[in-house]
Amino acid sequence: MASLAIDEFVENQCGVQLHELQEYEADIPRWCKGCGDHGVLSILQRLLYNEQVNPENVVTVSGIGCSSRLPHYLKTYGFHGIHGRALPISLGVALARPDLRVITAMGDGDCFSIGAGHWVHTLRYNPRIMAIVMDNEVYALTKNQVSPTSPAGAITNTTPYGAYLKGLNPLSVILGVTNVSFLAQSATWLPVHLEDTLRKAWHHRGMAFVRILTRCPVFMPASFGADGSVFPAIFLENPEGIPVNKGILRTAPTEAHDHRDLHAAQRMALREDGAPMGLLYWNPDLPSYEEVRRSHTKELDRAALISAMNAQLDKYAVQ
Amino acid sequence: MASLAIDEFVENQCGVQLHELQEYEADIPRWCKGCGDHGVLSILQRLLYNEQVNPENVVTVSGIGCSSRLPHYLKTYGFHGIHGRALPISLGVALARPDLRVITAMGDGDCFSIGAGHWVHTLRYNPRIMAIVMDNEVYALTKNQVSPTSPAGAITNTTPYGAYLKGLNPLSVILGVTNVSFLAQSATWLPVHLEDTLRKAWHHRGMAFVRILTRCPVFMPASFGADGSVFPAIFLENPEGIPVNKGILRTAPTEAHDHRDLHAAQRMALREDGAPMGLLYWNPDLPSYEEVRRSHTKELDRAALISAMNAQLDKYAVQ
Amino acid sequence: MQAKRQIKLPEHIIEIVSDSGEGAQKAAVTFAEASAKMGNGLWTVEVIPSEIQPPPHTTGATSGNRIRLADRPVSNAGDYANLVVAFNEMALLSRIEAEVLADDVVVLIDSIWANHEDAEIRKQYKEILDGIREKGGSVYEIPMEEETLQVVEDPYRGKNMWCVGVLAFLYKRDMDLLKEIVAKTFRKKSEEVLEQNITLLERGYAWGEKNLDFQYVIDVFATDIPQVVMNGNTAIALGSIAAGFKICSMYPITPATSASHALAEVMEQFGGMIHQAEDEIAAAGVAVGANYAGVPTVTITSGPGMALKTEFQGLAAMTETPLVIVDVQRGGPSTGLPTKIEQGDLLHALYGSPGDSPKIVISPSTIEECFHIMTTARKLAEEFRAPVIVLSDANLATGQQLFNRPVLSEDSLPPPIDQNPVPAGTLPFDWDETTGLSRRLIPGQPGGTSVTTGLNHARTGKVVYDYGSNQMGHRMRSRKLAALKQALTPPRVYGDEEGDLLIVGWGSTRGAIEEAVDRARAQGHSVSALNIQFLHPLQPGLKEIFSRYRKVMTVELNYSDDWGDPLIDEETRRYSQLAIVLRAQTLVDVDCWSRVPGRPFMPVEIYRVIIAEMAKLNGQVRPQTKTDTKQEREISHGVASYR
Amino acid sequence: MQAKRQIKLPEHIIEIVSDSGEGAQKAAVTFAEASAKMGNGLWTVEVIPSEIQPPPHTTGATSGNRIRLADRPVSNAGDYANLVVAFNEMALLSRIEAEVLADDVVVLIDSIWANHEDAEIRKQYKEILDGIREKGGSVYEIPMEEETLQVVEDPYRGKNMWCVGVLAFLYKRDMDLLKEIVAKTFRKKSEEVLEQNITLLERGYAWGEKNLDFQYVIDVFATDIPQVVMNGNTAIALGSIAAGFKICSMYPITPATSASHALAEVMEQFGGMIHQAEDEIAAAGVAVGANYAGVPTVTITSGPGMALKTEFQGLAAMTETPLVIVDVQRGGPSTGLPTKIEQGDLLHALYGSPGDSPKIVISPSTIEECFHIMTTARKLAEEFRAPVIVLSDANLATGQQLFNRPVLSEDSLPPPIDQNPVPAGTLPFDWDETTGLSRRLIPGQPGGTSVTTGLNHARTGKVVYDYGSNQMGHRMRSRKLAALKQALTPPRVYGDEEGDLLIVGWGSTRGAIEEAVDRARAQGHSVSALNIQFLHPLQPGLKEIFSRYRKVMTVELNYSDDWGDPLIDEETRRYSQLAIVLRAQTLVDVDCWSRVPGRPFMPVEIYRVIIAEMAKLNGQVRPQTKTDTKQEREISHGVASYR
Ligand SMILES: Cc1ncc(C[n+]2csc(CCOP(=O)(O)OP(=O)(O)O)c2C)c(N)n1
Ligand SMILES: Cc1ncc(C[n+]2csc(CCOP(=O)(O)OP(=O)(O)O)c2C)c(N)n1
Ligand code: SF4
Ligand code: SF4
Ligand SMILES: [Mg+2]
Ligand SMILES: [Mg+2]
Repeated sequence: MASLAIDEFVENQCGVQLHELQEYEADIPRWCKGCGDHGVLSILQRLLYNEQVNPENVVTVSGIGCSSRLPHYLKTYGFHGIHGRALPISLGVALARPDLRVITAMGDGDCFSIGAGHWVHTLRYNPRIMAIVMDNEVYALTKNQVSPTSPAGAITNTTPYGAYLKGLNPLSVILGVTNVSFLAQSATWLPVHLEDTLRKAWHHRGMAFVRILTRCPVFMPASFGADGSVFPAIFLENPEGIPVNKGILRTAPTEAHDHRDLHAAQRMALREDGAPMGLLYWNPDLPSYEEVRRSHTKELDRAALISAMNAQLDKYAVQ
Repeated sequence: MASLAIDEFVENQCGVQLHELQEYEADIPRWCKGCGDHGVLSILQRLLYNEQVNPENVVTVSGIGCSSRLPHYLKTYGFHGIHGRALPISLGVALARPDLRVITAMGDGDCFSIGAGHWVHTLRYNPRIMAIVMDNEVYALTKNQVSPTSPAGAITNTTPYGAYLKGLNPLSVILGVTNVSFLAQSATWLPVHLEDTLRKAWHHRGMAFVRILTRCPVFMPASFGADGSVFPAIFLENPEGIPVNKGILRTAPTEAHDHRDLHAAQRMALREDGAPMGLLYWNPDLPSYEEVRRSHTKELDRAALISAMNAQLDKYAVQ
Repeated sequence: MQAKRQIKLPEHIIEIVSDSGEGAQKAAVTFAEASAKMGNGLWTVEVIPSEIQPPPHTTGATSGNRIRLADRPVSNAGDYANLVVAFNEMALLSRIEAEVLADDVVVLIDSIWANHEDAEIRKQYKEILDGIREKGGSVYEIPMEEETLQVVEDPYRGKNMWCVGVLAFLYKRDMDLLKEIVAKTFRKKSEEVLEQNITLLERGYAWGEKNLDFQYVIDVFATDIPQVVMNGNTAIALGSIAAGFKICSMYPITPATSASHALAEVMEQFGGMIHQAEDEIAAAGVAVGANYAGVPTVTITSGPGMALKTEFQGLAAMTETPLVIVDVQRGGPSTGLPTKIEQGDLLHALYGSPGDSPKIVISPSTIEECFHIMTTARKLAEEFRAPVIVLSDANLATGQQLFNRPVLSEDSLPPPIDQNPVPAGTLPFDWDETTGLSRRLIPGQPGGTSVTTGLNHARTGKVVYDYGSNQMGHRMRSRKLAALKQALTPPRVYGDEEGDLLIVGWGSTRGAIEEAVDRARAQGHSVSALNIQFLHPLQPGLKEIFSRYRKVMTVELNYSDDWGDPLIDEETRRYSQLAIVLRAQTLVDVDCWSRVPGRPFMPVEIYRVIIAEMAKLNGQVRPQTKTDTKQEREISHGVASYR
Repeated sequence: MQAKRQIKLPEHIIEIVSDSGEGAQKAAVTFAEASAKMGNGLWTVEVIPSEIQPPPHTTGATSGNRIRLADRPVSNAGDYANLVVAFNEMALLSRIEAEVLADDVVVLIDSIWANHEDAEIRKQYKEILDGIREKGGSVYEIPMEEETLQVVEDPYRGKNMWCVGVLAFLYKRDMDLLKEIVAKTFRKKSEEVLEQNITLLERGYAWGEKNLDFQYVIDVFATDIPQVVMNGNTAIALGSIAAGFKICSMYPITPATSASHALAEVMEQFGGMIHQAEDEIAAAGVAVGANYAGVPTVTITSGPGMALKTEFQGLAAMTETPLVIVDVQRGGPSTGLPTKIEQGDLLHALYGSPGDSPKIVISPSTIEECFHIMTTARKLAEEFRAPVIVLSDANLATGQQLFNRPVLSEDSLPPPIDQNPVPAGTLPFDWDETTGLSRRLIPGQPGGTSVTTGLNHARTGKVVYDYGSNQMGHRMRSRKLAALKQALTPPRVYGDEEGDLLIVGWGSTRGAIEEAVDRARAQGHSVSALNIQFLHPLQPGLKEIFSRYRKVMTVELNYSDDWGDPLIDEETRRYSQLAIVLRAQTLVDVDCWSRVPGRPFMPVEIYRVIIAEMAKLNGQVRPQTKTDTKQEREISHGVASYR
């Protein structure tokens, strides 16, 4: 009947319901003017919109920090956890619900300092989460303390005479971890490059780790060059990688890079003449932790559960 | 006077008091027969004896595990801490008392799993401690659970159907950490090589990290080859490094290695055809954390402290 | 063959002890399983050496089991052992030193040591046995090693089964049943090993038949209800599966880990998994994430691990995320006595998290309850959106007990993950003003996107900073406990509803306390017992119950200062943990007697406390309520032997 | 110029509020410093916005300070503000909404908004000011921006000093002194900036002189004792140095971090250092290691950080390692209200660690005590070989107060590290049987090699597993608290030694409680106050003190259920934290009134509680003890505005 056909038509068309950009917007972001976190948020929103992801099927997990406020502003299911523990919480969500997608938003202190143990181990587990660190090289929310990534000499409230150590290079740590499967780097002042990077990460099979160089104009205005355009960067080029889009860094060099070669990636990570921008390492074949674990589990319905349970009890039965 | 001269003679000779080997022996070790930890202990005792170290000026810190029992058996000042936290405790000792020497004894679970965050960060601080991990690829004290370094497929009580992941390579993680200054690997079934390795570590200026492959015949008898002699190893050769002394592994290959080249070290760490034995990486020039920190501090006597304190109070004085 | 003297007993306590690695534990487990299957009441408890492989032939090396066998169900490991099978005299000595043997104990010991080449060993062997005999015990020197060597080359791998054979004769066990069990035990070993063990079993039996002139008769008791026998950690594991937990995220720690081992064996077959995390913080984090995502997840740990989960307990309370944590308590503080029992984590469970983090805290008192409590815990966590802490302990963990086979039904399983659409704008914390309860929104649920945060938040889930909302959030989280408490019933008094003395306990001490009370009551004392399962919120009606006794005191396996100790008086005394809680709640002058012996209480120890207290209540001079074990005497007299 | 009306006052509460970033805090600090130096009693407290840079011209953006100025020393921030300098009407509104302004408040506000181009702003400006006037307040619209623009281009960088000028006129401040302070404040800025600020100050003064017809006169008080003024975190920092701490190992967390900032500034000059660790666990671990090695080391944190230090607290207790932890409490549970005050960590401090981990817990009640308590803490930690927890809070942390300048002497410094030889075999835990005290051996000490472990150990330090030694170790660690308690004196009652009502508090609420008690006593009520500084062990004599009052109750900044709330009765009520401790200790029916407002109590709120309680005690019908702030009304009526 005609009416049925129409119903069917509507269902077919609207089943693929179009999500509007504003569907990804929650509260008005409360970051400072000029804070790099704004850029990360809006690009994430654009990414989810462009990918037409149902926000109800995304869980955004974070720790504590300015950057970790992101779940309040990105309209998905959000879990704003405790400092340093975003990755275990994310892993829990991923293990429990492979039907959902997980975004983990962290700051440099959150992930690399207090969260360092989880950072190393979650990389090794390789769950399917998109983990982003908004690295502003400072503890911002707590008002200006040194971070592992703060450069040597950085003046902060806990290093008023300058940071004592060379900043930690998170890229080289990550590439030292067995089972790492995806590492990319971008910056908030390269919006197109950042969106391309996050898209690549979004489609990765396991844990996609993206370090995002992010300005904190309030507490670390000096980081990444006062004017972004002089920031020393090296764009990584590979047909399978992230399109080289230098934006404001037009004078930065481009280098061919084989992101499937871990040695090459490790060498690139250690470069001191510029920050590598793009895909440092990618192993698209490594199964995610959920895949590995779920390949061993048997799904039972409720009745079958009860009888399997009874079979277990039989082992302990008397008589 | 003659008598005075004799006194002086005695003092001169006995001032450099000779420490006997048994001065480094405390309780009878309570490890299983055949446990690799015995070897580590006796070589440490030999090292301290050969170096004629005053045991009263050594603090041996450990976490929790079979291996962490070591301070009970090595006669120094011993601090048997809590699981995973041996490195922060050691750092505290090192920062407080640069006049003492610190040995940190850990297990693979202790250091690489629960202690992972401290592991990464203490490497970066680079305090002068000799950190050894007795890596038996298993949680032994708690009776046979999987460790990060357990090989894939390892049958343990928490992985009765086989470990799910490839074992973590601690060497590559360590070499990814900014400021790492010393990494070596040896094995308990290579006593001479192990002693040479520990001696090199002992004389290092900052944090000397030594991974010691250690057999747990009770829970992980399969690791490192049932008979040590077939264990695939690669001996690292360098005039400045650890003398190649293959012991039971006589057929193992030797390779020249430039332990001053981080890239080379990282490549070596990733080798899958054999475990690199010897000095992987060494930067003898990096100052220790205590050196760095103490170069900024001013020593005051008690009276000067009081007046400096008063000067501080002046800043807050009324009138 | 002459007829054997038949000694009829209501119960017997047997210990089988050897050097670690000689298999006494396996012997005991085999014997116990057969006894359970025959229908005896039973409680077994492990004797665990302190190290993995301590030096052999030392007291520290003693490993084995205690089996309490009875003609009725039993609830604890009992008092002094009546019969000991010792593989060597040092193992025997360790039990003498622990003061756990009856004066008239029957000792079966390997005769090989009598003629050992080492004169020192011969001497100490003789001395130890003489000591037993002097006190009134009897000793049977039996050729364990000699006989075993007839069957196997390595006596360390056979003595144990030969001894089971002897015991099978002594206690008239069903040999077919035993053989079945042995076959199951050695199913993964070679045919040869199995056959050897069966032979040893048979030869042991035959030896007993030939050489011993008596047999014990302990009736079995009839029940129509099918029974199971297992230890508490297995019960927690199977109970977790029955409760519908899908994930157990954990980090190894004694004595909790064996529960995870049991889960690791089977959980994948139930569509679940265990995840061994990098540490306890991560284990808790994974559990919070998975529970938030709608999948029931439990985390199992012990003292030091609890310490590390403190922050996540607070997050779960604040975000109202269901989170079940099992704490199999061990000896503290710090690393303490890792393999031994204590009830030292009650106050941590109640008050460990900074700020006001209301939690539900419950404690099983039997192995049967270990099974069922997991369903209770899951349901409470989900209904009240709160952390639930289950306080088990090392005694329940390793003790074995018979109990009614659980009848499984889908009721215990959680409903499927709620993915029903909700109207847009549905509030994630839509508190009922009276009860504080609210419906949880679960990721994936259409219409429910919202943020969950550990910061102070309004009903919308959004962060707010004002006075009113902070007070409101606190109020709602706290109110849930009031709502739960109103749904609870007062605990049932064991014994008379009123009287002179009420002994209050919690957790695994229940069996020993009730048995001690039974004995004292049999002697005419007016004493009752109370076990409290809901520790936070406390079950209601306690003050009223307490008011019916002249004196109320707790008996706990944790530390309190003793009356009469130097400097200790009403001002300075630090009470045991439940006593503190009860005093604050009821304002009744709840006294306490508590110890940290690293082993379960024997009923007789509690009995002595009761008698002393009754004497005091009746105005008799008997001020000390201490048991008079050797250790206690040493402590009071400052003897240096334990220095 | 006409003579100004001189208004003589015993005290005045001034608030200066602006958008975050406009410099109200700097204005207030400048004004307060001048006042302190002139000799007024003083308390300042920060008004902190919730975010780093909240949207301007909103109530959430309000930043500033409250200054309570008096003719005598003051101990708290007082009640309602008497005068507000508001840079815009939203900043004013935020204070109206917080219900912290007096009805007859005097408002000085920038007149620029009256004629703002945005009609909405003009309207709300008018409405807000009308509201003030209606209630009885007076408003002075003053040309802040207009005047400032005469000197600088960017009014956001100048209004504040102009306002200080106006206040200087109003409160008759010493302009030379102010100029000195301004010069010090801007010493790192350019000469031009400094000059502009001096000019603004002068112009503000001149404007006041020309346009205002009154001045406030608040007498200064004479004291021969030199005074200092600082906030509590600075006091903790300087106190730590005076106490001889050489290392502060910490991890940043609000509101504790500013103490570490203060230490970072100066500690290296004292031969010490701060070490920012990778997390709080490591910070505690470094402190344990350094203290073990003989160097006094403190770790400073707040709630979530305390949670993470739980395990190390237990290790310190078990190994008897001195360990001072400062907990600057903030709003909980979990991340809670990070910048706001609460007293929610008391029970965690007492009972947070699994097992029995006796700790010493003390709390400063004034900023002066923040300084001196660090020496007490270090000495206690070393003498009693125990963890010492110092519970400060966000109110003390950021509040400023005048106090007697500490007189420094070497007494407060620790003795040099003990490196004297000891006889071989000296025991590392040579407990005195009565007190539990023992001499610590310190690495490097000849003859002292020994092992320190978190496992149960004997006097030798060696691991032991038996009943006796475990009981003994527990006993000795606990006994130390009894020994300490016997050395303590009962707390001093504030007010009459007996009477109707005793208000018990701890920590920073002291000033407000005592002031409330003063007022009630002035009205003839028989009420006294008690502040407890030693919370574990509790100071002695409490039961006796309590017995002298008809009713005892605590007033605390933490959560308790309220009488009269749904489901809440004697059974279900959860008490505030100190009340729980006192009830268990004394068995007195200690009631409580507590709130989690995220700000200090105003004396008047406590006063109202007292009056209500007195009415109840006197049989008058006044059942509710709630203050009647808007938020409270909302909560009781379930109004949805904070949803
Ligand atoms: C357990 C714990 N420790 C410390 C804090 C305090 N804290 C909050 S955020 C933060 C660090 C912020 O730095 P980062 O992670 O780099 O985030 P950013 O603010 O720079 O985005 C700290 C130390 C906390 N909330 N919880
Ligand atoms: C906080 C905490 N978690 C867990 C444990 C239990 N535990 C003790 S040792 C250990 C791991 C032992 O493995 P490893 O470090 O490799 O040492 P090994 O025994 O193999 O030498 C664990 C999990 C503990 N004591 N404390
Ligand atoms: S303080 Fe820095 S990181 Fe935080 S919101 Fe402002 S600009 Fe961003
Ligand atoms: S269990 Fe393994 S690691 Fe532990 S003592 Fe025995 S052999 Fe060594
Ligand atoms: Mg940051
Ligand atoms: Mg190991």
